[in-house]
Amino acid sequence: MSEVVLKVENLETGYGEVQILWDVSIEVKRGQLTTIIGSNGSGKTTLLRAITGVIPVWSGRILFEGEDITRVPAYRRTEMGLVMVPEGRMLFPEMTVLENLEMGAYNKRARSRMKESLEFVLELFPRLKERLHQKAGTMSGGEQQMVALGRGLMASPKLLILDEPSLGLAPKLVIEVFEIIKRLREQGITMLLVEQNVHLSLMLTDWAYVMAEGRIVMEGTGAELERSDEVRKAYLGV
Amino acid sequence: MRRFLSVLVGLLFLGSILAGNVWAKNKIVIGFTMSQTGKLNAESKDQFDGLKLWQDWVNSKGGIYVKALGKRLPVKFVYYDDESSKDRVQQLYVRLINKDGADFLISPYSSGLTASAAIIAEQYGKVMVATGAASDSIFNKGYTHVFQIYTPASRYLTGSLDLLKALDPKAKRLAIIYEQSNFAKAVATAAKKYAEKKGFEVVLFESYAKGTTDFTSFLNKIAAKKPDAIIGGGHFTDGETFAKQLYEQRIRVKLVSLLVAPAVPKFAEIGKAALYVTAPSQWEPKAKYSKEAAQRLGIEWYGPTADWFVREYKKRYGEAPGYHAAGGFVAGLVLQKAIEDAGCLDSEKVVKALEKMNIMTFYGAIAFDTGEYYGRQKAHEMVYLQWQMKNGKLVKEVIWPESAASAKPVYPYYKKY
Amino acid sequence: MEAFVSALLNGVLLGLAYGLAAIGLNLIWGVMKVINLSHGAFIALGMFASYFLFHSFGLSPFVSVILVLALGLVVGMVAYFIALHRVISAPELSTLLSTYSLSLIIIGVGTFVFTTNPRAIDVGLGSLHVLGTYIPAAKVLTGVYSLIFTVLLYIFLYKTWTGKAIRAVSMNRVAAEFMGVNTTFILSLSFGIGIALAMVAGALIASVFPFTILSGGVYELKSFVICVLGGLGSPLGALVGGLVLGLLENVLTLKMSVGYVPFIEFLILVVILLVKPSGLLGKE
Amino acid sequence: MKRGYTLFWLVPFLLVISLYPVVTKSVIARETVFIILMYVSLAASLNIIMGYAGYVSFGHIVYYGIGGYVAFYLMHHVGVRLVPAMLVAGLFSALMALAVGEAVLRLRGAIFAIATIGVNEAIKSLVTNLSFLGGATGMFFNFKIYRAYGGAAKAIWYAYYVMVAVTLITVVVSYFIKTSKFGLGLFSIREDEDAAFVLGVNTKRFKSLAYAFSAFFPGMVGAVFFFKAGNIEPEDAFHLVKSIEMIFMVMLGGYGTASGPVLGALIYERLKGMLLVNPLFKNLHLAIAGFVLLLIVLFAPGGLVGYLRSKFRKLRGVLE
Repeated sequence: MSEVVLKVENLETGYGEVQILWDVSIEVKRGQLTTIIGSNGSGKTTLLRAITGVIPVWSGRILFEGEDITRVPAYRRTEMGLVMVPEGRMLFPEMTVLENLEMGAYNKRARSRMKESLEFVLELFPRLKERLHQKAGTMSGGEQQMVALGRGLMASPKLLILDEPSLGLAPKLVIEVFEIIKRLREQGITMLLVEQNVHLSLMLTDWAYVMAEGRIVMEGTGAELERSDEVRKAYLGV
Repeated sequence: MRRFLSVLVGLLFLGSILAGNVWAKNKIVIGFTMSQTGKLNAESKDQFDGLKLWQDWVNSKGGIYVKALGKRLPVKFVYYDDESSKDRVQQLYVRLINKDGADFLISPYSSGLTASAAIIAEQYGKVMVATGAASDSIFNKGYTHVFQIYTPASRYLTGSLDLLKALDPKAKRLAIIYEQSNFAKAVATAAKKYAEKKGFEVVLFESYAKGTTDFTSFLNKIAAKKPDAIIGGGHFTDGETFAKQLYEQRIRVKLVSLLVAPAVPKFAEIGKAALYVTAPSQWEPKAKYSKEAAQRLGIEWYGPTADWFVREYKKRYGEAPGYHAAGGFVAGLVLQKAIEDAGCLDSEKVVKALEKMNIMTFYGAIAFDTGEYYGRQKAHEMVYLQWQMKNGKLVKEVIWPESAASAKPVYPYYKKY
Repeated sequence: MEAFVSALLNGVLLGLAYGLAAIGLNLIWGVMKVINLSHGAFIALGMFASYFLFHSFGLSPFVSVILVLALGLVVGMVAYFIALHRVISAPELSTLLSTYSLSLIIIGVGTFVFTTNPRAIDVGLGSLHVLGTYIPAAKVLTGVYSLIFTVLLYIFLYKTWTGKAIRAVSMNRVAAEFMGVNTTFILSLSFGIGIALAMVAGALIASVFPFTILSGGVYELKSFVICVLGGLGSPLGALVGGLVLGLLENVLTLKMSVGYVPFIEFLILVVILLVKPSGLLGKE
Repeated sequence: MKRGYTLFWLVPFLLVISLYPVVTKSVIARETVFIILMYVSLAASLNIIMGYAGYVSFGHIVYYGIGGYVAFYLMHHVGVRLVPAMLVAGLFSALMALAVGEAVLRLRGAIFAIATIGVNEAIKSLVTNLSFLGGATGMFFNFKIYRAYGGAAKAIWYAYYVMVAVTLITVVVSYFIKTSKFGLGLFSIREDEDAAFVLGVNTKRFKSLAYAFSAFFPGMVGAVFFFKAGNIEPEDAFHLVKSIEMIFMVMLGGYGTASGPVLGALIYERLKGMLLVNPLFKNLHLAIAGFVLLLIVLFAPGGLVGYLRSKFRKLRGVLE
């Protein structure tokens, strides 16, 4: 059960001549929900970009299911099962909901399983079933987040990375999103979550990392971190 | 830094100083630009081929006899590509005069380019023989060094109208179309004036943009006016296309007379669309200008015969010459005659010789206006040709004026449909 | 009346071919936000490809068009890697200039090799008598072929995985990469398709009108007008735009001087860009 | 903004080049330098809107054409002399730019570029149809017009001196714009227009002014060029290729620098002149120009000056 799916070792990177990440190491274990919290500008987004391959790594390694993927192009990582649900949804606005979901299953591994994946997703989000032929760009924020999550699930992920899934949603919808994450965790889907909503994240998570100024400053179980004074002061406003 | 700059400036201009060296007078340098590229390429090349034939002909005899030097000087050409565009014409002519030491100039092809080049010739006082440039308007700008070989635009299509009147006195409705170019506009405007004077009704007088390849809608519009005849055009490509689409749309007109294109042998490539199209031509191989004709008129005959020219041209280029080629050859010939008459290479003396020139060549009569339109061609006459079918092959026949005709005109044009 | 019918028919047929040329331009803009200033050069290249297949191998343009399509695809993809890949994310000035330099190179070498002599492909299919007017058969075929290619493109874009990937990249390149789309390949493929369509349009137009190596420029400018009419970035809008322009050129001239047509066209271009940059028929 | 030493060499440099034909009395050199100066002035003007403000005016030649036509009309039909006609032409071009800019400067990036092409082509087609401007065939001077300047030969020299003056003024003005607060505002627009607006730059006014300046000088250049040419027609006045040559020169020398367009124009003219008369290359000069442009865009987007500045930090004060 505690097999490591993703392992980041001593990662350093940045933009142009500016270094953002300093010696970052994290692990994501199979079947677990791992969370990274940190304030704006702490380097979370940069870390995800490096993991998904959008920006090049300066030094250090990224291992996915034991394989070194540090130099593998982004789209190949998706094919391997490392799937990203990006911040701000990034749906294809001119495509229908169905087409968006289909695009999720674009990689060859997922294509053969498209039918089952679609059933699974529509069962998870019954609301999408009525809107399959609506253009994604015309939907509300909450619905769009569902499409984005569904699209990620269509890819048959071995690791699903969720970047700020609750950002910009109304409080009621935020709860809904976390309920979905909870259900996914119960289904045994391995997830890496990056969130600003520290309280809800820590309640659900198996293991969490705290980032600040481009470094990992703390790690532990959700409960441990929630009890920590530093975290309480910095992120929970208590 | 300063040293670097002075070196840079020095280097930049060293080349131009070195190039402006002194040369001994052992040849006559004739400078011109031609359109090796760009839209005028086809006509310009024919003109050049004719000119080149003249050069070889004159050099094979040792060159042009210059009395003042007591010997024959061979002719050397210096020429550049003007890209069919005015942008560089003036710069290149300045270069020809000042750097390449051109003694005499020949114009580029087309009235537009010639008008630009003429200014430079005039500014530097060099004689320029203008061929391939028929516009009248070049010659009322006060120039005194530019001399025209072609029959001017104002007399281009008047013969077509005379022809129509002779063939069918009842044909009255006339559509005049022209390309938006210096030359075509001049021709069309003059033709309109002449037509109205002769009692024709001009039902359409309209221009089209340079480079037009789609005349479909224009033809629809023309057809709607039900003209008896369509006259006008521009240069080669547009004329050929116009004739082709006219045929494809089966427009019923009695006479079609187009500028430039039908006179070029290549016009036959559009097949049946070429049939019965008529055109004014500066010269045709079948036109009968001869030593005897010159004697009858009491003017001097000069240069080779038409038979010789056609034969040599075919031998060399594998096709019959059109009037652009003849114009090129005669430009050289006229210069040669003027230099011989002047007996020296002095521009002003050659100008005097050109003013007095009154000769007949295989291309027809040559003499220049010395009045308001100084330098404009006044003696040369157009002939009118028609594409006809002879033994299953398309051939050009001269049909007008009657005295020069090699065949009877076929009328009306739509007979072929 | 006859003139009007003829104008309509000719306008539609020609409009379809114009549309095809513009679709390529619009696809490239839609997918990669590049205004392809080499479009005209490739249209001319298509004309010459067709010309040589006709004169050297006796292939009718309506047969060889498949070869031109394949050639265009390959040439376009190679051109992408040479001239665009490095600057695809740079400011628009870079891609404007890099595609323009491509055009200079093609036209420069083309002028050197082919000269600027006018050429024509005379398919010799004669004219058809339709509704009281005569229309060259080649023109009819050109229109029909253009329509077929447009439909095929539509099917490709909406019904195949690769086509959907192209649409996805045009909407959000990063997200498409996250879906496992090899965006570099898709970008080069899109450029290849855009160029292939330009060359096909050139090949078809060459069977109707004479051309030189410089002829592409006219159709490129028309394509701009069409894209703006139909909506920048919308491949199918281009077809509609093409029809509008084709009809405009043919019907308008019945009533006004032919010389004013280019003025009207460019006026439309500027005015639409100002009033509704998304295109007259575009969305929002 | 602190001013460097660029002008201290740039102006003498241009003067040396300009005086060379005068001193040597070489007509050939004069023709060459005339074209160089014309290119310098056009490139430096384009640079104001394109290099400083980041708006790529693809059809910029339209202002050269407009200026040329206005001046030619005044000289030919009204009998105005060159210098006043030229000033009117420059002002008219600038006013046109203000009016056109009011509309097209709302567009950005490639769309702006296409719109400017559209403006140029539309005006070209319009002029082609206007018979009072001579339509497609344009207008020709009667040679007598040069008598007022002491004959044709002297008139050319006169045109040359005027061109020298126009060029020097263009370069100096372009330099002062760059190093002024106005220039700083333009650069902030180039980097991020929305941010510039938020920071209080009156972006609309700045862009319009920059556009007007960059149209004023081409208007005057057009006036001088067509005076010397003796005729004007739409195909020459609104020649899109020349527009792109202007961009080429700016890119070659260095986008957004004051000295770049000068060097770019100089090198480009020499390069083109050499290629055109070289029997080996004259038919390939287009292709070579394209190849060079591609190399610049791909590998040296800063142009020559940009490259030198990044290589030799010491040169930064000298090359601006």
